[in-house]
Amino acid sequence: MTEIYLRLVDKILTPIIILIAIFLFLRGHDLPGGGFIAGLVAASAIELTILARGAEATRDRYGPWLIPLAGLGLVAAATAALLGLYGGGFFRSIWLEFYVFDDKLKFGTPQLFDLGVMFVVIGMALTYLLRLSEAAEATAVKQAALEERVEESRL
Amino acid sequence: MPALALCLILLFAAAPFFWLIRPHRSLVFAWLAALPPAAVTVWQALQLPAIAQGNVLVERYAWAPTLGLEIALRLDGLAIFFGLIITGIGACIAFYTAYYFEGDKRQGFFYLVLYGFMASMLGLVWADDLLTLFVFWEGTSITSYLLIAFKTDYKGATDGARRALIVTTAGGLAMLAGMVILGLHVGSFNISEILATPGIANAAITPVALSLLFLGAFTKSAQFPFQFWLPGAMAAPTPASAYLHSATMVKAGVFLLARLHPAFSELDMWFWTLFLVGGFTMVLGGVSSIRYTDMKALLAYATVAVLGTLVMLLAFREKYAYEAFVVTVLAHALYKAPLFLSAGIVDHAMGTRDLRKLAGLARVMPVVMVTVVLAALSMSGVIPTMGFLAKELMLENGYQLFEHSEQLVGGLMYVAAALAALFMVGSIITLIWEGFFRQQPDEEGAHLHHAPSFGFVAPALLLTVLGTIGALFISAYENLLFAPAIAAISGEPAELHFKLWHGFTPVFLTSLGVLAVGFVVFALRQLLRRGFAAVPQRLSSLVVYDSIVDAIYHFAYRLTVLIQGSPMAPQASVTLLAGVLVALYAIFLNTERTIVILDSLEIPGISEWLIFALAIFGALATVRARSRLSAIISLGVVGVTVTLFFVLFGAPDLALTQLLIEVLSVILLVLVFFRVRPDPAIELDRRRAFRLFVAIAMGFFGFAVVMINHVTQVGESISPYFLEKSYSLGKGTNVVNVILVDFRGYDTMGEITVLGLAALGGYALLRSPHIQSLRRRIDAARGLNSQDGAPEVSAQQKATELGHD
Amino acid sequence: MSLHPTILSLPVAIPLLFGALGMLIQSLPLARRLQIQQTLVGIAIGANLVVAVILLVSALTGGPVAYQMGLWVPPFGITVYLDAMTGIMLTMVGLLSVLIYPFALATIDAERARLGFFPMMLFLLMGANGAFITGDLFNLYVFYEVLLMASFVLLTIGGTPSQINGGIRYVVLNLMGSMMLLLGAGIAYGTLGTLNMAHIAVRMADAPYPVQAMIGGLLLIAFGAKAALFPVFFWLPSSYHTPHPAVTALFSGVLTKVGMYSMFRVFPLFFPWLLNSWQPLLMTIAGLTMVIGVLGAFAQPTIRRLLSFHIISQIGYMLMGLAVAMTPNPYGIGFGLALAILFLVHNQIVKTALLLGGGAVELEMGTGKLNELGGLVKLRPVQATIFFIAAFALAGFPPTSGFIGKLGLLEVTFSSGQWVIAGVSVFVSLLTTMSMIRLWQYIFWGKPHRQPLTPRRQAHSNQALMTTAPVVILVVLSLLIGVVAQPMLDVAQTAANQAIDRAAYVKAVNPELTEQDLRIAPPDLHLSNTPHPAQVAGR
Amino acid sequence: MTAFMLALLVGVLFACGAYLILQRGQIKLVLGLSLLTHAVNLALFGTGTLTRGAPPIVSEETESLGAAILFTSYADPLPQALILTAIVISFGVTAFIVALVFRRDALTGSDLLPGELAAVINTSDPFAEFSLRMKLPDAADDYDILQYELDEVYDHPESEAEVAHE
Repeated sequence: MTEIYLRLVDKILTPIIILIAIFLFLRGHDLPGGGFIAGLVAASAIELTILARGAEATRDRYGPWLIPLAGLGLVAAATAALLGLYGGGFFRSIWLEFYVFDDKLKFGTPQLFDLGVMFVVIGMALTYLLRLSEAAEATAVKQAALEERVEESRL
Repeated sequence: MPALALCLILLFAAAPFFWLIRPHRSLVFAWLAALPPAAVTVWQALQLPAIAQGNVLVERYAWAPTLGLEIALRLDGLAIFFGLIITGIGACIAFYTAYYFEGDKRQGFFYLVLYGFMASMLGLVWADDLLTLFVFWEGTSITSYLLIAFKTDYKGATDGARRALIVTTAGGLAMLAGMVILGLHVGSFNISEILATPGIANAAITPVALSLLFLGAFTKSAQFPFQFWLPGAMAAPTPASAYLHSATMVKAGVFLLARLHPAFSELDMWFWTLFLVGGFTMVLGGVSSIRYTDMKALLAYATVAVLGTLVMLLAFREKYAYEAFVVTVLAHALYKAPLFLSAGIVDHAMGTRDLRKLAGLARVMPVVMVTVVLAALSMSGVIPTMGFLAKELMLENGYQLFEHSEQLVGGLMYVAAALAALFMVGSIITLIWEGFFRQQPDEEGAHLHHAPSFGFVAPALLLTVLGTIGALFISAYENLLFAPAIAAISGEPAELHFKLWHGFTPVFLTSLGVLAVGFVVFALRQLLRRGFAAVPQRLSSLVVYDSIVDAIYHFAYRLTVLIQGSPMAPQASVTLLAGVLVALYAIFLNTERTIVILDSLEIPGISEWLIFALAIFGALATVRARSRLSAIISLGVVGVTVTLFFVLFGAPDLALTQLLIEVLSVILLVLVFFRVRPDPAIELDRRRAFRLFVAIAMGFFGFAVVMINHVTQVGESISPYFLEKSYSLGKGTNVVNVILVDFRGYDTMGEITVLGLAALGGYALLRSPHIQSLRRRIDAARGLNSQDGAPEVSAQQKATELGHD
Repeated sequence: MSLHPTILSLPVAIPLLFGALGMLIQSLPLARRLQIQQTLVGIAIGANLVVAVILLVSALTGGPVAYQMGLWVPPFGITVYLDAMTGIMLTMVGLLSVLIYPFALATIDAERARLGFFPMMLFLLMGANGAFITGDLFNLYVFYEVLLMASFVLLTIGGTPSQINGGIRYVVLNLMGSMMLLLGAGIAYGTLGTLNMAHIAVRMADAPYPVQAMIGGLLLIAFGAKAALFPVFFWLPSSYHTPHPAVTALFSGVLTKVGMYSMFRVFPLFFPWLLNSWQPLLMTIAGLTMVIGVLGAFAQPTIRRLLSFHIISQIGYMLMGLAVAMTPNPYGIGFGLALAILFLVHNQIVKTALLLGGGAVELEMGTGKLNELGGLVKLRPVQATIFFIAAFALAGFPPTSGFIGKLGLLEVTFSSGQWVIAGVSVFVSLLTTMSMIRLWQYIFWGKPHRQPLTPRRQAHSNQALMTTAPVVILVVLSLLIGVVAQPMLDVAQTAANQAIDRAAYVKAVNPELTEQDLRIAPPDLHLSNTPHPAQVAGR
Repeated sequence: MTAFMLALLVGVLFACGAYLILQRGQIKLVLGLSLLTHAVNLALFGTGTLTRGAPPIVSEETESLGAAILFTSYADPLPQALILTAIVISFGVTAFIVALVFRRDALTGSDLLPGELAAVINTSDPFAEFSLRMKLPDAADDYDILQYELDEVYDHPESEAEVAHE
């Protein structure tokens, strides 16, 4: 039964948390937040999925894409740094500013870089969470017996 | 014209040439092989008249001038004297080798190394620079190593090669240190300049430098107590033994001493060291030679005796000593090489060179017999050979000293020389009698494989004949060949008039007496051999050497077990304690011991007190935790309080990150901690006191690290710049984030690379195929698998194990 | 030669970009992925070498150059700094990676390749390059972590028990070292208020002795732990023999050398006077490192374990050179550092050659245990010849690079009056020879105990070429350095002169940082018996 | 005063971390490393000026105030950035160590650290105690899977004989 509740929670909460992550990411340059925090929050959201649906199902969904995601993050970061060459130097930030309905919007290479940070953090954290949860699931039954045996042998 | 360099290059280039053409046995090839050294010999011979008039050829080639390293060559009387022996005998050996190795596939390799050696040896005696000399010296060591171990799968050969190399390298390195000390003192490594430096003999560094140089010379020339490597080196193929270990390489040490003689021979240290070491070696080698039944071992000890003689002669600054030295060098080269070569022929023909198995060789190989007998005459000093002249001169030196001033030294030398000589006479007679003339061997005899061809014997015969009749015509070339060499050794011009026949002087009578007693020694040989066999082995320097090496190995082994065989905890504590030491040093040893708290003295509020207390409680609880769950919880408490701390001190980004990471860490720890099996042995808690000590020290370290920031501040922080420019230049108001992605984005790039790598690493570690099956193996080993009703391996699991993506 | 300073970002950018691309395609089908990854790595290490050579030439001819990441004004942004010493290290590491790459291609197993071995090589390169070129103390820490993380993964990739065993020790002990580095950087910020190395150099003279000692000591521990100095070398012999031979070779050429390079960089720049006042300490460490390393090598039963201990022993020589770098001697201030650099280069070449050669033997025979090997000189004459030369180059026989290094260090230590350490180094040289002979005789002489795993026919294939050719090139290089010694010495001397020229460093980074004349000694009582830094600047 | 207390706290964390690391077993190692990480981060935090309450989030107008004034009213941002970097890096390293521990457990079924079993068996080990060695026969049966670790032990009779033979 708990699993059903968990799935329900997962269905609702995961998208919300991911939205929060995006929100934290976007405001990061001006207020607390940013790529690291957003990435960690997003990873927690998917951890919820792992808890609800089991590691195997989650792995089938996300598993193969985690290392490429981390790679993509690194590529994005490197690209942001290289784009700076257009502005005169490696890692030089370039900003585009324009106004939509009096609101100043700005996009810059630091944000692309921050996005890369977020991807890498997600990829890394999830790689560990998935792999370890999976292994935990696979031998759950044996584990109980094992603990018991160990307890015995201690005495 | 760079003639000297060209000669060396010719020989060096010949090495790969003869290796590549993969020679086979033919008379043509033998001549071809002898050609390069013969050419160099002829060239040197042509230079003799000019050298005799006092000219020298000097060539210098820069190598690394900053280090004073250059190839400086100088052809003077001493150099050409040794050079002629090297290339002359080298030509004979090269000729002989073609016969010795007939049909052997590795003949080419032998020639490669042989020529390499020849060139190095020639460079050594031509060197006019200590470092040049060292370079060629090491060249002879390596080539000799390869030659001794020519039979690479024969343990005796490889062991002998290793000992020879280690002993000579040890000496060589000591010599290098001596050279550097000497060269730095003089300001140049050039030998001529060093010898010409006034007062060099009395410089403060000279005793040290000279001792180190002596070590080099004595090891290379097999002086006591380093003589043991030379008999071991007899595992080399005979051409190599004949060439390296009797005629040339072992004389390198003697040559070095002769080179240094002009500058340092006035020192008492020089005299006594050389006199005692050389004299003792002479007697030891001579007496030992009777003991051996292996022809090459017997000859090797006789060689040791001659080397000792040469070193002893260099102790003196007397006319007769110089004359004896040069004549002995030549005579020895001319009789010992043929003896070795003959031993090689016998070995080749009979399959053994053990005297106990040999007899009556005179019938099957008469030419060899003639060669050996002639060489033996020279070795025993029978008139009119060159050996006779050498021995006469040496005894004359002792006699003159005894007559005039130094009775003790002269007498000692006289007696020692006679003693060594009579034993050598005895052993060479033994060799000839047992090998060639008696009818029955002691043990089951060896049989003739095939009689040696004349070309095989010819080089030995040629050298012997030269050594025998050379003395008769000595007046023809004495001032051409010997006088310049003596001039180089003594530092003064020399004029020679050798005479073979002096009449019945005491010296001549002694010579006769030695011969006569030599026959007595021969007659008593079995008794002497038994006597030697009774001498305890542990006194021999070979055994001493081996036990030193063994001791080094055992010490190394124990030490390594001690430092590397331990668990990680002591090793980690070393790093930690090093940090503690730094803190101690910085804080207590070098300050006025005042602590100024720059921080304002405001009393922390209740929240700070709470946070600090909670954090300390959490940390202690983690240490004291009885179960893993409580440990994780306590650790979480520490993490959360750190987060609160960040909140309190204006670091919201940090606080958020710390909190999220804390959550993820706890999940990871839980996932792993409940999988890892506890260990029975882990309950045994050890070394509590040591751990407590390290812990308290580390506590002090942490305290010091933080406090030092508040004791001193040297410059303005760069931090305000970021606060100021964050918005205008970084387009963001969250300064921390702007620093992370812009001001110090390069750091962050490295940081996410670490994360990416961690991802790849975790991926590799946790998904490698066998992890599940290994787990099952362990469980099976512990009897946990079957009765627990563990589910059968599912297809899914199998796929995981096979590494399916 | 003048070049646009932006090129200074390439040694990090190239491996990062290509490595990231390699990770990006990790979900492609195996064969295709490997093909692309190998191509990417090949391009990247080739380009990296080209860039490194350009940088080296430019530094040698044009002097030091600094570049600001993001064009921020130093000391606020992160500086990267190039001088001849940096150029030498970049070139050497680039060269080694180019040579080790074909070896890895030929011998790496499918499992390791599948798990991302090739991109990881690039990240190792990136970490090393970043650590070489950085001019910021905290950034140095970050790149050390990149380097370490890449090495952690390379060490454990494949996951065999011995790898994991060695890996844990390696990770934990290195972590301790990193911690010290991080704390050192923290104290530098806390007391000096800056992280930029040029700026630290300027302010260090004003810092009280405790601060100097604390920063210096922590950095010594941190770099010593990376460089495997006594007594913090334990991680090296426990781990180097466990991974694939190509990885061991790469490690020996890169990891410990980064630690040593950092010492060469930081000590003459921050506190040259400490090299003199701490000389007894440094000499003791150097001597013990040499002796214990070489004695450790005696006790080892396998090829790579033995060679690992030799790495430690040789590090001692480099420290010895650094320790006399600021001592007045007839060759001039800084000559010790020049020789230490030369020795480092020699060691990279020869040690890599030996490890590749020994690794090839291990792979071919299926074991590295000395008493199970033997007689290879007949089976593999070419390999034997190369190994022989390399072994004697390590032992310092002429005319190899080892001889030049050994002789030079001997001269400079003797002429600096350090007779004890010079004597120790000669003795260790002898022990090295003994141990290399032992190795050589066990592997190549004696009777063969077993047959190679690969038949002779296959051994002559393309694979044999790819495993042997790099070793041949390395050995030829060692001989070349030995024979053409003077130009090499000149290059090393230039590098050392640039490295000890603190004023030039600060000027290259930002002339405005110079708050006082860098040649003035810090007014500190404890330094009274050290030579005047006017000599130290030595021009 | 706060700095003093922070220093004390860092000291306690260092001490606890070191104590844990020096104990047996991988679990305690991981715990100890986590504590050390906290200690180092706090020590880094102590290198800046400790200002209570004002996060370094500036507004668009503050620039005109000048750096000196800003520095007194906001928390020091640079150490925060450094610590953030350090935290994330140590998270990566810790995760990797956790994976290593996991894999080692899978391979050996033991919580013992490398060399510790060897230490039990290796009689010349300075850290092994007599009582532990006595337990060896029981323990050894359980550890046949750890044979490879015995290969790591230097003190083999064979290998010593081999060395002596040399």
